[in-house]
Amino acid sequence: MLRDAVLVAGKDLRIEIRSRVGLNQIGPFALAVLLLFGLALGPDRRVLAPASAGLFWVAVLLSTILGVQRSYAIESVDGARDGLRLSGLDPAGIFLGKAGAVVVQLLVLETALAVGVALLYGARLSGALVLIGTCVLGTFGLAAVGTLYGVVASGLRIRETLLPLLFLPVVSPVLLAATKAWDEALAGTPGRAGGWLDVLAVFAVLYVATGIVAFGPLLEDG
Amino acid sequence: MRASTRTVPSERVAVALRVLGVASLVGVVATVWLGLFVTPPDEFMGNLVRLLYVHPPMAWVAFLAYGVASLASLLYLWPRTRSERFDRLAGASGEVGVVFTGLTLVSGSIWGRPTWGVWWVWDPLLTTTALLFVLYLGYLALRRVPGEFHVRARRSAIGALIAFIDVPIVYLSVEWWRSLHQAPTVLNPTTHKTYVHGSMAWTLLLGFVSFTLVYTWLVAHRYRLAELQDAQDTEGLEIALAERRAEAVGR
Amino acid sequence: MPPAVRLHEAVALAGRFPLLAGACLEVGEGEVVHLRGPNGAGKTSLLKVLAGLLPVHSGEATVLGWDLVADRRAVRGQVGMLGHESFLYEELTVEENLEFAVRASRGPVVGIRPALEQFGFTGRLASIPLARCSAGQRRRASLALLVARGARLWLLDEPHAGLDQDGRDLLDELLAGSRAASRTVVFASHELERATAIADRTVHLAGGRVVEPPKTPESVEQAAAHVA
Amino acid sequence: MNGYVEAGYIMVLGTLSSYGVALVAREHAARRRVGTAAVEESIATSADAPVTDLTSPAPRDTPVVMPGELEQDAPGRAP
Repeated sequence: MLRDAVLVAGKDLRIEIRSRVGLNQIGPFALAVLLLFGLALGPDRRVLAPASAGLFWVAVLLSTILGVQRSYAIESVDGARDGLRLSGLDPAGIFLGKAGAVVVQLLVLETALAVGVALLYGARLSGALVLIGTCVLGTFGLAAVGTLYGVVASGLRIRETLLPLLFLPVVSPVLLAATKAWDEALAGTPGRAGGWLDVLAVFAVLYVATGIVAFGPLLEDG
Repeated sequence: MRASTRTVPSERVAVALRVLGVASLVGVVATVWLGLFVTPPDEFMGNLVRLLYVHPPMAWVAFLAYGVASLASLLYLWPRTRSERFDRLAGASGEVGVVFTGLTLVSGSIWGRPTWGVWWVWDPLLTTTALLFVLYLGYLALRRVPGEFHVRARRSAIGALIAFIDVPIVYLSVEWWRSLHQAPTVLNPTTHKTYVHGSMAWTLLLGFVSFTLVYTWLVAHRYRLAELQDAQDTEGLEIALAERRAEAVGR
Repeated sequence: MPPAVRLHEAVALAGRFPLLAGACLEVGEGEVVHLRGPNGAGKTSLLKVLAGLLPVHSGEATVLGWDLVADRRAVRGQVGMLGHESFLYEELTVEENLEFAVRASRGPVVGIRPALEQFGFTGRLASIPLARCSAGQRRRASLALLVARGARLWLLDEPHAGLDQDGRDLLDELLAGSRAASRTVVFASHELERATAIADRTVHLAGGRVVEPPKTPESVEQAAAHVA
Repeated sequence: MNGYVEAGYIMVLGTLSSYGVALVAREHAARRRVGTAAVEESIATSADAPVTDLTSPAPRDTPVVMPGELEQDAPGRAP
């Protein structure tokens, strides 16, 4: 399973490095979202700075949808599912591999977004350990749910609209917990973020486990 | 395996369903009559207390419906209990659950406006309910995706369980999120205990019972509708198969 | 020896449309079978069922000893499919594509280089992204993948399409050597001359079933000529 | 009372009753359709065409279908 996961993740990341869709499109998209939040909330830093954790995570959530869609788009357009199924790979391995590749890309994106939040909203990045821990745990949860629903949607004609509808409500606890953890870290009280990190960890573990079990049947259907 | 879709519900089921329908209708009418005209206004909330005879039952039925949908999905996924009936039950209960969730939100909001002065507060229960509403709207959208029966059924069942796992996490994190902020000092209906006494308590109890009966009746009818639609699909398949085989002869 | 492929009254569906409407077919180990039939007769669907891609709604299906009704995943590592889609990644080179696919199916990695050379992917050509390859080159890449994976059953959907003369000859050579390599091949093709030359027998499909060869005017005339 | 109470009751009762009525109506419509489809089907697969039950296919031993069988399979709906 892990061998297959590494194989799939390596393949996805290699394709990403070649095509640079993440770098050239998803990154700028996330930046545009940050700028639009700034415009929507006005130039007042006293408004923007306290909201920066939430805005950061909303931007991450929206980017995850694009990242997951891209992750399934690279499976050669219409033969996507057939190719993966014919490959003889362990479905759980495919799930972990694809989710893993999404995690890596999102973590890179989050680093850039964190800098963006600091520069644009004047958020003071403190409590680095909590910030990073939140990103890692939260991203695992997001990537797991995204990859799971991504395979449901990937074979369907209505995938572009179905994926966000399925994905966003389910990951609402991630948005909540990650935002609160970041709030505590940015407010200089990272010690109080522990409980929120627990929520993120539980979420990630539950959905990674669900994915390992449910990905196979979902890949077969369609 | 598909043959079961053909069974026309027996007379006894039809009669039972009709009795159930009459009972729930009587129950609701009685609840409304007691709620609006018999019970006295509350000393703190005045007439607004009358909304509380319908709002908590709505929420209870919504959660019951999701519980039933999740259980049915689980039973469908479990190989030994796999049956088309559980898929239909999950779908029926999920849809009725969404209707009741919508009503929970609307009735809560209508109660909140004069009580709190706003249509919406970020109360943990209210927020969780709203998230559940969109979560299960997604489930219904997933169910509507066409496909071969067992493919669609399995996909939907997995979708229902993904949503179900989420419910406690959503509830706990929202609860915790709210408790960290100091809630606005409003009259909180869950801590305000004096409103349930005498005829009011009976009315509320009757509300719970009769709306649960309404739920059962609706699910039964939604289930029968799904059964008929599936039977139609099966018949369509048989015709399609005959047509497909006829292609070979036309040449 | 049990047959490599056995279908009995197999029905496969796309939504409510029966792609296969009760197909029966037996293919022996090492046999090369040509599927023939008009568009929409179910040739591609039959191949997909054999690859374990399409579920069997009812009937029986056994491929290489695996019961596809019970489990259609197990057989896939042993099956090589050449479909309309290439199942190759645009951004990867031909060599990387082959390496990924062979590793995924736990095939022999040492077979990659000879397979590449056999299909003319030498030097720089093996290391340019697939996106820059022509349609014919992609087809060759898919064939190289088939060879490199070393599958026991080949399922080919219009394998000649898009290939140049050399490529076609190469393909025919490969198919002709199937029995020696104890490899079973089922392929669909409209190129009747080539197909009948390399196939051990031809199976006709119509309306999602295996049928007797239809009586064309020529064949009727021929029959009449024989009688006369 | 005060408008809110009435509005709440009307919303709840109105939604539930219209949902219930819609369900029953759809159920009746579906029942009618299934009935007609069943009739069509019985015409389509009249006489000896063995296609009515998918789950238990008629036993056939030869992989190649005999022409005679094909005739049999031709349902009455074919033009």
